[in-house]
Amino acid sequence: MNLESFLLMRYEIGLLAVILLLIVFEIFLNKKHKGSLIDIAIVLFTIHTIIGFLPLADGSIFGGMFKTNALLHFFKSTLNVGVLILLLQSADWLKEKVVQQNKSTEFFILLFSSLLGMYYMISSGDFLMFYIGLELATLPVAALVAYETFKQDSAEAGVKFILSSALASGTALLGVSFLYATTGTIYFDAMAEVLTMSNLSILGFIFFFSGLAFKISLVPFHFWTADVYEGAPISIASFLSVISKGAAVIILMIILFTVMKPLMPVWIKVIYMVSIATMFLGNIFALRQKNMKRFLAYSSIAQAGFILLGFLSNDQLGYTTIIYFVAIYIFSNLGAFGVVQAISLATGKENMDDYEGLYRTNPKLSLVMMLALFSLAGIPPLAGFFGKFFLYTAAASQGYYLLVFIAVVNATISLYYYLLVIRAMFLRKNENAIPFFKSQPYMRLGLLLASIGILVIGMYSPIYEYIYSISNSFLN
Amino acid sequence: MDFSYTILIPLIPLALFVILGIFSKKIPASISGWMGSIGLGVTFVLSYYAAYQYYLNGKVNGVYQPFIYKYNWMNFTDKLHIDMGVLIDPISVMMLVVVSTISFMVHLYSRGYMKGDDGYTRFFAYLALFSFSMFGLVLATNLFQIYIFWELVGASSFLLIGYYYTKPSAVSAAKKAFIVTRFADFGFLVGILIIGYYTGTWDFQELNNPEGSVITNWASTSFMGLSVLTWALILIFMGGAGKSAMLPFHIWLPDAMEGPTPVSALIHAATMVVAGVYLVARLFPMYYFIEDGFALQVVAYVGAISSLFAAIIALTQNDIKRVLAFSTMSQIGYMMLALGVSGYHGHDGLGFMASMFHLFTHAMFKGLLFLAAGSVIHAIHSNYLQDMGGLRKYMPITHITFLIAALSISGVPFFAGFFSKDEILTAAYENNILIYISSVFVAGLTAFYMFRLYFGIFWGKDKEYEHTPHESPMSMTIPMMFLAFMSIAGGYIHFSKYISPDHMPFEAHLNYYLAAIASTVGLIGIVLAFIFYKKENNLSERFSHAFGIFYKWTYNKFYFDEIYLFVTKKIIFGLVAKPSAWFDKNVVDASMIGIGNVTESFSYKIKGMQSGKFQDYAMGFISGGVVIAIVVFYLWIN
Amino acid sequence: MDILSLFVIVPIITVIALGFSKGLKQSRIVALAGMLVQLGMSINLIFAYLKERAVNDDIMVFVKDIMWFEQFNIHYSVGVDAISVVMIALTAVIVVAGIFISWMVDDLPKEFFISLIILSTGVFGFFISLDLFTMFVFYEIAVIPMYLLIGIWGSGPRENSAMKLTLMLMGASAVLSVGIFGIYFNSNIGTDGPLTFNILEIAQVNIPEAAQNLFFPMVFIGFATLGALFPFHTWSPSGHASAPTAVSMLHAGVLMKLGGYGVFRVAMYLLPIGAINWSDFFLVLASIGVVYGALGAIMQKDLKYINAYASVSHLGLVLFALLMFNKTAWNGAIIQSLSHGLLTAMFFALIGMVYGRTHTRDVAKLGGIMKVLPFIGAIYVITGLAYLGLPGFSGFVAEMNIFVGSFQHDDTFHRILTILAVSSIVVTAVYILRMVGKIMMGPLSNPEYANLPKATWYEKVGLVMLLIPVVIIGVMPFGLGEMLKESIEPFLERLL
Amino acid sequence: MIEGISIYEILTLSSIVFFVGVYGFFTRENLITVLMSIELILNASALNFVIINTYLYPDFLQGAVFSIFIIAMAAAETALAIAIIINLYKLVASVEVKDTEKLKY
Amino acid sequence: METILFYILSALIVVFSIASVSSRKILRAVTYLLFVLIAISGIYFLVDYSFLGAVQLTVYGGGVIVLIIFSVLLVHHIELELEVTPIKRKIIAGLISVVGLGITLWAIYTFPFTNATNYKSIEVADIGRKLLGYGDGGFILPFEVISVLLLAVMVGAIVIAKGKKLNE
Repeated sequence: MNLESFLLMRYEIGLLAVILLLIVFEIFLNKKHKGSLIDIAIVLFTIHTIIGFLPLADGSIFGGMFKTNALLHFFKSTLNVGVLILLLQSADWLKEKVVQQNKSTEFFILLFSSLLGMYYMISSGDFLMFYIGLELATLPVAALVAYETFKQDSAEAGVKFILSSALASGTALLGVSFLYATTGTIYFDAMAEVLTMSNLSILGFIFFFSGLAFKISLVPFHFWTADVYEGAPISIASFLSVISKGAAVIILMIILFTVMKPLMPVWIKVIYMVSIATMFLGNIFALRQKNMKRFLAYSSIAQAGFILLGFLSNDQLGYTTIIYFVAIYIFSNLGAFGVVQAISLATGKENMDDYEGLYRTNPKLSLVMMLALFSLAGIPPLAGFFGKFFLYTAAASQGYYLLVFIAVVNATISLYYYLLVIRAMFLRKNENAIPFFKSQPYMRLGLLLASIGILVIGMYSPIYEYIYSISNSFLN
Repeated sequence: MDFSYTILIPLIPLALFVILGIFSKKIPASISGWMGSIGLGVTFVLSYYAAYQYYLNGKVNGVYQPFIYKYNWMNFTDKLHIDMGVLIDPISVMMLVVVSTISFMVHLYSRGYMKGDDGYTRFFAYLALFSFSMFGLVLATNLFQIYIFWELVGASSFLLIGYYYTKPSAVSAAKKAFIVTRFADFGFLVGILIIGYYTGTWDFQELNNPEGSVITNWASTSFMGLSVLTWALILIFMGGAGKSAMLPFHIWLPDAMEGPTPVSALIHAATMVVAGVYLVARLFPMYYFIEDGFALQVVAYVGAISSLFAAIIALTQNDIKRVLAFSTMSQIGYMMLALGVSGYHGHDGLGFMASMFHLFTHAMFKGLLFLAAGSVIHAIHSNYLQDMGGLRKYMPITHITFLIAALSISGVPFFAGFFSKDEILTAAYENNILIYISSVFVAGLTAFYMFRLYFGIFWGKDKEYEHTPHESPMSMTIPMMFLAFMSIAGGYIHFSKYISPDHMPFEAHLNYYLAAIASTVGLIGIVLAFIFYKKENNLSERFSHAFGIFYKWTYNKFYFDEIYLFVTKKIIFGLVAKPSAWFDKNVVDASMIGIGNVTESFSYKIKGMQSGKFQDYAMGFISGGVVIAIVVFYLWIN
Repeated sequence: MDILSLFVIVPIITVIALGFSKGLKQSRIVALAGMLVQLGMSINLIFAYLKERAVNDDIMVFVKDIMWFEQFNIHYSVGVDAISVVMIALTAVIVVAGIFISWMVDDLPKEFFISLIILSTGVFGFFISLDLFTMFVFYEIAVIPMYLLIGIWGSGPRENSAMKLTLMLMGASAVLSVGIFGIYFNSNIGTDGPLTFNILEIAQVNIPEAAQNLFFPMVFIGFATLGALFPFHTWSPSGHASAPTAVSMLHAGVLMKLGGYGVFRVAMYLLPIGAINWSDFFLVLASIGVVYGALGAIMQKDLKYINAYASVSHLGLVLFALLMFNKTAWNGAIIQSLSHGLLTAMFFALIGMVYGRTHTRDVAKLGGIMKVLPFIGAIYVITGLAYLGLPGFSGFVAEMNIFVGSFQHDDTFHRILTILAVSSIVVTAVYILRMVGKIMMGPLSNPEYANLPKATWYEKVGLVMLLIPVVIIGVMPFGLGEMLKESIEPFLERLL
Repeated sequence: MIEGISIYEILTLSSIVFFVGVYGFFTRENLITVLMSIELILNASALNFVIINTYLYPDFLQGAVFSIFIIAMAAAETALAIAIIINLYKLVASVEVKDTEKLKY
Repeated sequence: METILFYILSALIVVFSIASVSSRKILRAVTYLLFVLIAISGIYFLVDYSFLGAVQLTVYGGGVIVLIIFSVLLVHHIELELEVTPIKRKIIAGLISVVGLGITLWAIYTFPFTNATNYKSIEVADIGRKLLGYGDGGFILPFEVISVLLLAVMVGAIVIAKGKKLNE
């Protein structure tokens, strides 16, 4: 083991360095200047993000516990960009609410350790690392969900989240133990070789899958989602729905297509069922939501159901499309949450009704929201359309036309509720509309980045091609 | 011989229409009237010149040759296409003369009649459009061209009837005319389609060739016991019956009298309404040869019945224009029945010739009657017989011309109508005695109601008028006088020399025996009218009492309007359109909306799943896993 | 830049320019300028096409192909034949007319024109696409702005109508997308080539019959919903009724044409066996639509509803003709698309003008408008007459081609259906005359209407622009028919 | 390896503990007792790992090490959960489950 | 002997775990839980994994249970009785648990486990070597990462626990 191979963990080391530097700043910074910690954190994280784009070799260290490959690089960078946008969008919230309580460093520590957990989770080469990564990704977020300690909703959401996720991780652990029992190993590579179909391994898979499905909010493992999103600070809801879900999807993909490959006939069925249930239930619950956070929660559940379509195609097309869609989903959802965040900060309003007449007072915000929602709904020429279309293609390529049909019907239902928001913003006229306000530069930059992502990722095909070229690197 | 200049005959009115139509606001009334009149004057001259040239020189080996100038307008398939062009043959030339004469006269007349109307220019534009369409129809070289102009004629008729568009009755009359004829045209179009499909051509030359494949192969396909071509012809006749106001499509004609009187004269007396007759005459060889003239029989009976029916109704009407309208219908019935009883070769073609002859003379005297009626209406501003009386003193020219026309239509010897009607009766007598008897009866009725009008207007009681009526201006009386002249002189033309079904002239003579009977019946009618209406008396009322229910039925035109109203309002609207609109709203649309509503209410129904208790969520979580496991095991074990 | 892509690029540039413009005056000038360029290009395209056609025998000309998503073999691929060319010209005319008609849009003018032009971008793109994917993309781009256009600038129950319209159309496009996948994954049957979305390439293979039978109805319904196929037409009446004038024009005039065009280009061309197997079923639906739409129009009280149902009837005729698999009928279908597009646009424009002045569209409340507004009244009557198929106007040419063509079918059942369809001309006359007679003619229903403002210059320009092609097609149909037939042939050959 | 006891018995035991924990999680009305149920669940899993390791795959100590991490994780989780619960208690003066049902539907 | 011991421990575990999740007195429940944990550590000792047994006793018995008791004391009166769970809920919960248990046991019993022959006890030294090894089979990485996790959780717990109302 030498330094070079150690550098395969560049992302993790970089992020740890950021965390440590922040602690140092916290200690040495004058109390009056605590506000500038936010700027420092953003700058540091930006540097970290940029470094992330540097090329990196593939490899595996710690006896296969930590793996890295082009796909994971790409995805970690995507997560970085997502978190960066999220930070930009939450900067004002942090300044207004968190700094006052003198809790901003802790916020960054928790957020970044959660991100670190995700890095480890998706880079993991065995179930132990996976489990620890999962927990590291989850537990700090639980603290963040309850971060607004003065709000009952926040506390309630925190309780729900940590207890539910403990149950989920317990279940997943039981599943892993069964898998371990049938194969005698917790390493992915080794398990893939010896795993066979048996009742116990299937049961193990299902329990394990439910633990991960909890993170992705797949029906019927999704119930916590809406409540937690609603109670959590918007940044954290956004983080949960975007970053954490995205990372979970990737590791699910990696595990299913490598470790669980022998169980494929089984998990295809599971994915099929869960996908339908997720799309339908997510959509049907989203129909009648009035609170924007809750609304986006259900919408993100439904989106997760769409992502599962990609799993049905057991080839490079499927992998690429999953990653592609997750990237698009990250940007789209960040756009939507960003607008909700901006409005909530300026006015404290989070209900759909409050958005009535928004376009006439705040056209730019409304436009970003429209872009984001149309992208989520899959309207061309926005990125979401391409993502969804390719997901359908992936599913259809294996002959799952019925599922594709159900999916497109669901896409239509989802369009309905996205249009409800558009209706409130654009169609309605309201005397008491939210008055014009000017967002802070960070927020605007965050929204701008999200919008660019929404517009560009879809139409600019080299992105898809790049993902395609790296998409099966995780198989080796 | 070159008849290519005849193309100008429709084009001049078209040009007039375009100019007057587009610049209707810019062109002052004085100029537009003159423009129209001069334009039509030119066509008038051209038509007469064409007639002169054709009838004198158009024969080769004693047979009138058709002259065709056409170009391809639209291709449907390799075989089927629409040509636009002119077909010069005896009947089209004759029609040119009729149309241009009446149209020219009406243009002249309208300059006076319409004076001061704010839509003056528009009126002349419409007239020009109508003339264009009518010429196009007359000169058509194929069925589809005739259909095209047929529709245009209908549209211009719609515009002209609805000329006083602020008057609700005029508007509804225009609508009625258009829709009823449109319905008939539906038959016409289907007939055309059938002919196109089964024969592969619409060209008259091919269709009408007695030795051609169309006529010789008529029996090739049959449908419900009749040859498809017979069906086609019946359907085409349906179109003709619509335009010519034959039973049961006649209901629009009386209402159409809401239009300005010159329009009635032009369209609803002389030209458009005889289009149906012309159509049957156009396709006469087909009617005659296919299925041994079955379709022609239909024509004959429809004509005869319409003729009788209209004459009876005309007896009781009080609106003078309506009387004339029913009279027109009755006379067209005459023409139809004449066609229906006609043969093809030589003297057998008498009916055909008579029909055309009557068409010609009728155009003249009926046009005149309308113009004269217009003159009267112009003078006293009323259409109703009861508002009139004793006008002979105030309006001498009108009086005399009206009398001439009335005598002519009544079939009094030496007037034009006498000759043409006699030929018809002869033809009927030779072929179908039942129709003959009915026709003679109609002749008597015609004389009676015409003189009822005549006496009613010009004699009868002396009325006190608010404004003393006075004779119409020269612009109106000159055309009347010209037509009066034609109403007499027209009868002396030897039609049989020019017109026959097989284009070979033959010699037709007056049948003095039959002529005497008809004249006598006509005179009886006149005398009766004299007794009833010459002086004011209550004879007519007593008679109407005596006839009781029959009078009432007649007065109400046998309730045909009501039947139609019932059919359209109650059956089509009430039982078809309304239910389908209801169906659309409450079934089709509602089911689409219903899908949305069901989804949404489902959403509310199942909201309890998200109860807020995280232990419920955990139950969902575990039981979800368990259920998936059970399903998977179930699937996997099987 | 190739001649076709400009049709997408110019509107995009216009939209961007609109983004920077301020106020009504600037917006409308920018929008008008952009769309006039578009109109000029589309007229130029007709001539360029004729010139190119003389030397080029391919099905499509001006073909341009750029690889887009390599893994799916998705190309940005454009090309036109006569049918697309005339549809493009139609669109350009209607868009410009629409801009004239919306000259005075007061609420959010910039956004209005942007939405309108995005919609037209979708339509233009749809007509030039040769690739199913890009076609689908443009299709959806064309549908979505409708929601805003109806929702923001509409009237009446605009929100619900907009929602219904959008959802039904997007639902249809969802069904369509499944059909497209079905085609795509069968697109290399019998060849070793890659899967493809390219229409011309797919036409080279014979998709298995079972697949055709499965996917044809999906593609057909997907497109035909936009063409107001019974019973999927219900978005149309309420949508039209609520839409602002220019949008109704564009929608009925152009957007609904996408349906017939798609059926022709995709469903029938790529799935010919499916088309033949399903034709009877859909033919019955289309015939029902023709008569039913007309009957529905009779009972309506709102002018726009009348027109919307009339559109159902007239576009039903397009589908009807397409299902006859006959060159003449197809020719008629395309001319009918053009004709209906122009006429219905005129109707909606006129209704908009009347509504803008009287603030009612209730037939019962209107009357005698012609006296007050002679120009509008006259055009109204002309449009009405043209609409009911009077010779000399495009409607006649179209309908006769359809009827004659359909009647050439050898099967009695088809001919009987044709007669049924022909009967719609009577019903059409009834509702058109009822409408014209009631609102334009007769005595003035309301004394307040006596002083309605006369038609303005931009309204006149808009109407006349639309009327001219109607008359040209109606009077001189020969060139158009020949031009179209040549392009129809390769498509028909697939079916016979 | 316990003499006379096969792996089935022990796995049965751990499964029972697991599902008793699940039952407790479902039915307890107090957040802290719910937390205790979670301890049961995690313990069952840890037990599984140890047993499987010793009974089936004694060559490698993966299961044994895994169980250590599970215990550590359980402790961390509990600590954080209690912090959050205490915070809730500060806000609503209750740790009943029924007081965490505000966010719903 | 070991067999009997195991059955006794099993019986204790099952009984006390059930008692722990059904007792209405919270402190008793905690106590029962402690018994369960101790019994489980007994099993660890039985399989010669005394290190883990010790960890179990210290971390759980010494750490977690004390933490729970403290928190219980913080929020409850000692003798407070918990609310009764509705019987319907109990039945449903029981049903789900029993079905889940059934399917799990079915899966276990249908799997043909073959006991390893080279049984050996687990030495602390082995564990230590494993935990610090960075080659194949080494667990240094998770060991390091979990320290980050503990740090993060600590920070989180502190920051939540010290939270005060904004307005104060």
